[in-house]
Amino acid sequence: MVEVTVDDRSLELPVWILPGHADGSMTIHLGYGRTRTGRVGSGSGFDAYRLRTSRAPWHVAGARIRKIAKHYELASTQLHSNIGLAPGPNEEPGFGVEGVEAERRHLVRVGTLEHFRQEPDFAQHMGHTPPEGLSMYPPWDFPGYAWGLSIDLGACTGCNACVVACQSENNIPIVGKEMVAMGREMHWIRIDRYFEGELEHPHVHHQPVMCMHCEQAPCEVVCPVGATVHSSEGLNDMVYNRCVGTRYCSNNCPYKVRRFNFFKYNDTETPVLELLRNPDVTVRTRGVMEKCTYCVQRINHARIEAEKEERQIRDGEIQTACQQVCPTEAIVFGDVNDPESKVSDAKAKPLAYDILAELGTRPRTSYLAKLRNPNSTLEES
Amino acid sequence: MSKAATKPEFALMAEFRSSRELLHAIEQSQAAGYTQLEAYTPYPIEEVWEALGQHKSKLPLIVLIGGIVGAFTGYLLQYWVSVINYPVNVGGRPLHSWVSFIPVTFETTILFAAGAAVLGMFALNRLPMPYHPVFNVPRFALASRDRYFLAIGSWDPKYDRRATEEFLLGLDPFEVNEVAS
Amino acid sequence: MTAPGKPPIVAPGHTPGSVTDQISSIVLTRMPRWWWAAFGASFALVMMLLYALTKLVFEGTGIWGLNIPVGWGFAIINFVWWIGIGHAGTLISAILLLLRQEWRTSINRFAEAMTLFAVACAGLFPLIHVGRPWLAYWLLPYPNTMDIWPQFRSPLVWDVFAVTTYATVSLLFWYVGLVPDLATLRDRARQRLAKITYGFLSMGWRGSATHWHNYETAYLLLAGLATPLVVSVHTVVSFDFAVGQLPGWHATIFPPYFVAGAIFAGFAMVITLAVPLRTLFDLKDFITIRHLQNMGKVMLATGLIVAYGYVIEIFMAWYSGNWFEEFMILNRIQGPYRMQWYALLLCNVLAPQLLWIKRVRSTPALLFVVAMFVNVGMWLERFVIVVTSLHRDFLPSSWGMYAGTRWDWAIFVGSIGLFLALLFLFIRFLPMISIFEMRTIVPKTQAREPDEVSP
Amino acid sequence: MSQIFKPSTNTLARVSMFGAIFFLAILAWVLVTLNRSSLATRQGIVLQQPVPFSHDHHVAGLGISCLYCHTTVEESSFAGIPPSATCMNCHKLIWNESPMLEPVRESYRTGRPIEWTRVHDLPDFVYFDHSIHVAKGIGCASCHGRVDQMPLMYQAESLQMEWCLECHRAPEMFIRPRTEIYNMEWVSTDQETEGARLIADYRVQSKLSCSVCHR
Amino acid sequence: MSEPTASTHERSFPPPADLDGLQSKAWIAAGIGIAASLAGWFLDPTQFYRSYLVSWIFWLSVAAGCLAILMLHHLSRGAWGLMIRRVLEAAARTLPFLAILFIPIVLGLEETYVWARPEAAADELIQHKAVYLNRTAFVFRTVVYLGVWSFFAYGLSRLSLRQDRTGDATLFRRMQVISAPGLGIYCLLTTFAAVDWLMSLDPHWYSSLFGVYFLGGQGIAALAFVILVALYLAQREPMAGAFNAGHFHDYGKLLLAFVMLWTYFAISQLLIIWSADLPEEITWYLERAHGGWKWVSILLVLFHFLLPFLLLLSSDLKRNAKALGKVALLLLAMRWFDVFWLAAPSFEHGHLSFHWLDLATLVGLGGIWLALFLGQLKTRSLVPVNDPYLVEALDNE
Repeated sequence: MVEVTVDDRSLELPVWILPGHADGSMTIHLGYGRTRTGRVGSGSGFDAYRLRTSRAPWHVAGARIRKIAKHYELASTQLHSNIGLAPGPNEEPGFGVEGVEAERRHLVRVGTLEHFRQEPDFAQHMGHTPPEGLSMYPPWDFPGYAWGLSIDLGACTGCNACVVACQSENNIPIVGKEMVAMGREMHWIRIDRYFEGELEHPHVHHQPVMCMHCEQAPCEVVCPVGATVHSSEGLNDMVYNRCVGTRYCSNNCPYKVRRFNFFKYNDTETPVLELLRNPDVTVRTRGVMEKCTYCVQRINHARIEAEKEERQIRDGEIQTACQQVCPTEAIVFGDVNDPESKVSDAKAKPLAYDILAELGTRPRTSYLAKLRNPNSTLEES
Repeated sequence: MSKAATKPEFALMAEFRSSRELLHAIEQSQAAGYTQLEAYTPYPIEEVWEALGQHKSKLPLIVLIGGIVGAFTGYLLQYWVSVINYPVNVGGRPLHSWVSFIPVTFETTILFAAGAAVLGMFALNRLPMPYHPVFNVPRFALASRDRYFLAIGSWDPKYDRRATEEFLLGLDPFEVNEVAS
Repeated sequence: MTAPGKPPIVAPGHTPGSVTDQISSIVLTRMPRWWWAAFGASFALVMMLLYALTKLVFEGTGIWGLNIPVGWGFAIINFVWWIGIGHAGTLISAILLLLRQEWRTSINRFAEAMTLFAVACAGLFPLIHVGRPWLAYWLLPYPNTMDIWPQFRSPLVWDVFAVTTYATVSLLFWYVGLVPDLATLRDRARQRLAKITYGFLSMGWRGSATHWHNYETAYLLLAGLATPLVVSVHTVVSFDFAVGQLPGWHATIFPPYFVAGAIFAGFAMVITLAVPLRTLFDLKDFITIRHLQNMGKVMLATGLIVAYGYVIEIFMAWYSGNWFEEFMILNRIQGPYRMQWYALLLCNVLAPQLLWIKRVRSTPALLFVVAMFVNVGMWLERFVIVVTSLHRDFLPSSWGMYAGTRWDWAIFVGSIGLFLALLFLFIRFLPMISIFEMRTIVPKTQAREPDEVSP
Repeated sequence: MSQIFKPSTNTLARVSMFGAIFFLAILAWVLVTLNRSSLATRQGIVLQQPVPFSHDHHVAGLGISCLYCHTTVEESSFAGIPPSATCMNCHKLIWNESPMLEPVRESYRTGRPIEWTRVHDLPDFVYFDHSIHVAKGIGCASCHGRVDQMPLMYQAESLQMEWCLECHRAPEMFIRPRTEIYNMEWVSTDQETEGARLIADYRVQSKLSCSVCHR
Repeated sequence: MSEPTASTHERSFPPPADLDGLQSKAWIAAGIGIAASLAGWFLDPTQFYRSYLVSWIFWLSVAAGCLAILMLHHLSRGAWGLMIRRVLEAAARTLPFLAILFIPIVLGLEETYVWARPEAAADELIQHKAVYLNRTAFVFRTVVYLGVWSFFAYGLSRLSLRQDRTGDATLFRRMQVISAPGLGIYCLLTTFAAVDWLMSLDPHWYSSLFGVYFLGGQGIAALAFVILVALYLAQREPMAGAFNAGHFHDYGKLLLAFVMLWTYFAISQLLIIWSADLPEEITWYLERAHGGWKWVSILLVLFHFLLPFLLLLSSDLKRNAKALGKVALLLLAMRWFDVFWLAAPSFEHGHLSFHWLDLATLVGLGGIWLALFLGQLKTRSLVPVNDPYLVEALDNE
């Protein structure tokens, strides 16, 4: 921990060093360290209001910083702060390899505009994509709707709105710091952050990852009770009430997007909390697996409405919660069987790629590679 | 163990000290025309049941049938469940995933066959039978230690209480006992 | 019969009568004082296990150290470890019977009992490791009002079939083997309750020629069925891992390599138990140095197959040219769990090489030490397979670390207590060496005729 | 050794073995039956209500349509329980002094809804939508039974998953013309051919995917 | 530690005279086969090299499998192996000659192995493996495999012969001591041999079970061959009186065990790859599951597993030497189909085709090999007369 002193005011704070943060500056978040906000809010974080004055509400100059002999535990869903970068020289062998590995596995694909002009489908050649239809199994038909989703990495700013939207739409429990520190966060959608380039001024890439709804889902095969199976529209259904909680599906999920209720996280006793929840989504109990459903409640609702009117669901009629809130419209959801749909359009772009396609899982969620158009003079300076 | 003398005895039983003596006694008894023989030994001796004319057990056939029934039960159960009753797309695998059905089929085959072996063995041996007249002979306890017994059933057409006892005594047994029924 | 230079499988001077009396007397007389102490200690561990299980059922799987990349931990490690240990019993009994290896006789009974108790311990873990144990019966195919069935493509369902079949067949095999001995105890027991109990359990066994004939056929057939069954059980356990896509789990070598590992671990456990028991119950006449030597050899052979598995795994990871596979091996060697991997190599590969030396194979204490190494090593092997593979898989953003909590340890140690407690009860109430089979081999191994027995 | 058991033990041993098998069979049968009995499903059990409302009297006797009270059944997933005001439309005028109806009047006065005891209660993880079923030609009576013959309401069917699947697997056996949805007495003369035709006409997609009901 | 009793010396087991005739026939077959193969080489060298590889691996499996069974026999000290030990030894001693017969494969390396071709340089994955898959290393390793196997074959043979002469009872212990590491080394080398000769035909594919699968097949090949030789010998003096139903029962049981083992490996590999459906692994199976290859796969299931398995369950059949011989013949034929099935789909990546060169090379190599084998068999007594277990072995029931 450090002690930050501004004039005669000082505050003890933990630090988290991020690549690319401007030299000689620090960012302190306001809004924490409150004492009377109830069960969740009280006593979490540090009260930075003590450092600011009405004269300079957003910037304070002349702060001094001193290391103090105290420790504070931070919990993060992404412990590997240096993804995309080589391990530091002082790191233990075997640690800090996440960065190298993430790069080698071509999870997030980035190119320059120039590169794109020369080779528009460069992203599709970065990893190893097996030929279409290569499988030991006869193909399954999805004659009606076939839901799919596309995420434009170029548009994503990593704002986390999708994470919050998903959380409130789908009754996802808030598990607290201890659980997050143990690696038990419950978010159905997470944002993987990658740094590229030098530690001093890296490029930052964000990649939202949720259930890929693989057509050949490795998770489904291993479930002994059939609690996760495919719907006729290609959704990877998760049936909470059938789940006995073997966690086998999560082990076998290459994207690690499944979340498990290790304890009874949802408070079902407090009556007022009932109003907090979305009535269209089951509140999960202890010992069951959960994950992104492509907001199946919205799909079902739209389908019922369309059926009553005896028409097809219109493109854009269904918006997933994450899509709905995305300020940059990076997320597009729709019927991939419909060649006119926006999502089909996105998936047909040369920038479209699947992550871990070499596993033959055939994900329904795909990405659009990020394009940068660097100004060479600025880059060099 | 003197039971009411009114009841006819079950058998006469001679006790021997070695398996060789027992085998010899079996041969002699058969030569003398006795057919209702049963031998008791402390451990399995192939020559003894061969001498008594038991060659092939029915058990292998029973086990084979058990195994076949098990295999069909296992496979058909899986087929019915996965293809007929509630066909679901599981990870893009075909409904009739015969490759995945091999392990369970194998296990049910073994389970049924082993069950058939054990139940068949008890049935063929007419067990359980906690009461049996031979236990009336106090020295029969040694049949589970180191003594060999030969019994001639009283329902043998050649059986005669006197003559048979004489005959058995002539085989140089350790002792001859009457088995009360 | 006896080849030159081999120690006998029964000490000289024994007759069918003497083996009958000596072995049955263990059951029919009072237990020594140490038995009570040992049973008491293991019973205390069982109580600890029950406490930990209660806590688990009331609070949830979260009391363990599991998290999202590492969804399986101690429970599955222990499951595989225990079921592996179980394998030696059936194998000693069944395969050695088929191969007509008579030295099996004095160790098969208690090895089979060990199998049953190990399977009981193993069976506990899949049941409790699920998030909602009270619904675990959904893995069984039974007609229900939901009209839903188990998903037969899942290795966990295969496991249910494999483990229940294994438990059932092992129990039947063990019981069938016991019937003539139960009759022996019925004939020797003095207390009325004991007589009735053993009489009831022996079903009226008389030892008639007809009985023996069907019995021998049944026993041989059971052995013939049990042998592929044993192989299939650990094969199915290996499928739990191998049918997935996870590097470190998905390897075609897993089935034979797991089976060999299971036999390896099982024989180590038999030695761990046999060495002290033969001293404590004065059974050196029946469990001779020859037995220990042979078990040492089996351990060496299976240990070499396990080592072969390691070598092929590493070679294929490189040869495949698949970076996920290569990284998995590199992570074992250099990653945060490398110490476990090195320890595993020490225990499973290096330590058993001592068994090439005859002195080691013939010295019970040394053999015991090697067996302990293997017990630990095989547990570590499962730890490496389960945890090291899971904690760093495809997406580096989801990597994590895993460590067992005290509840993980309490349940693991408690299961050892359960195993020992069952074993001590077995020793108390049932003959730990097959009496009738000893009667069978004594005339063959002894030059004397059984005639010389005094009445 | 001497004889431990009496000769009769042999019979006893065999009888007890077959007895055990018989016992297990009986046990299995009992469990299966109990699981489907009204003890588990509440099927056929008349529940106590704050006001002894008779569907028999209102539907069969007075000929009030289902829709008069359950107004949202065609638009919403819930059919809707009528507010006390609906009752008071008539009961302002008739039976307006009846002590039996005092809870209704009180509710109307205070605006506190009557706390009816729920008769058809699906588990919380099941999402059933009335509107789509009504729209695709499933009559009220198909699931709720002859409500017009129920003096007091009870659950006519088991509502177990296998019961739902019965129809979802073969909707042609249960579908009826849209005109007959609210007709309690409607019986088809030729369900199979008529059903198949209606399935095509109404573009019925009977979904068996899990997420249709569980989400 | 008893000296061999006089009774073992009473009988001697010289090889029957008509082995010579058989050997001549083998040479004739070899001549015809080789001549046809040479003609084929002129017409279609590529096909020749491919057919030759399959035939060579087939006959090598028999010889090397015999070495493995021999070591297994020494290791288990079982009486079962004594009656066939000389057959096993004679087959194992042909291994150096098989090394010479490997030369054509080296010459045609580019025709058979994709990685040996110049265009492999463009393939990233093959480049990754180039340290391992290159001409020099490949030949070097094959020399090592055959050299080490030959070393064990001749070492054990020599001790066995010395036992005949001196009757030294400690020799069997020495053979056992050699066989223990020998079998381990054998398994490890065979695994790599299987990777080199067969798996690398499709250099993109890999399976860590492959070596074990190949080992299982070798066991079947060797046992089937030994049963046929034993059947032949049992019809002639001096072995006519020595072999009895009990011996064949034992060989039948072993054969059954190996058939089950082979099936076990085959199913395990298929099930694991089928369930995971990883694109890089399934291509190998897809090639073998479509077109004509599908029928070869089914043929293997039916006649390499199902029929022999069911037949061998019967103990009556196993005790009947002639019936067992028929099953052995079937299995030996299926061994060729298995090797063919492992190798040939990787050559053409397409439809199934048999070529007359497959047969010609099989007969040519087979003739040579059989003649060499018979030549080796003739040189010694057909039974190790001074083995301490011989009495037990002779009256095995």
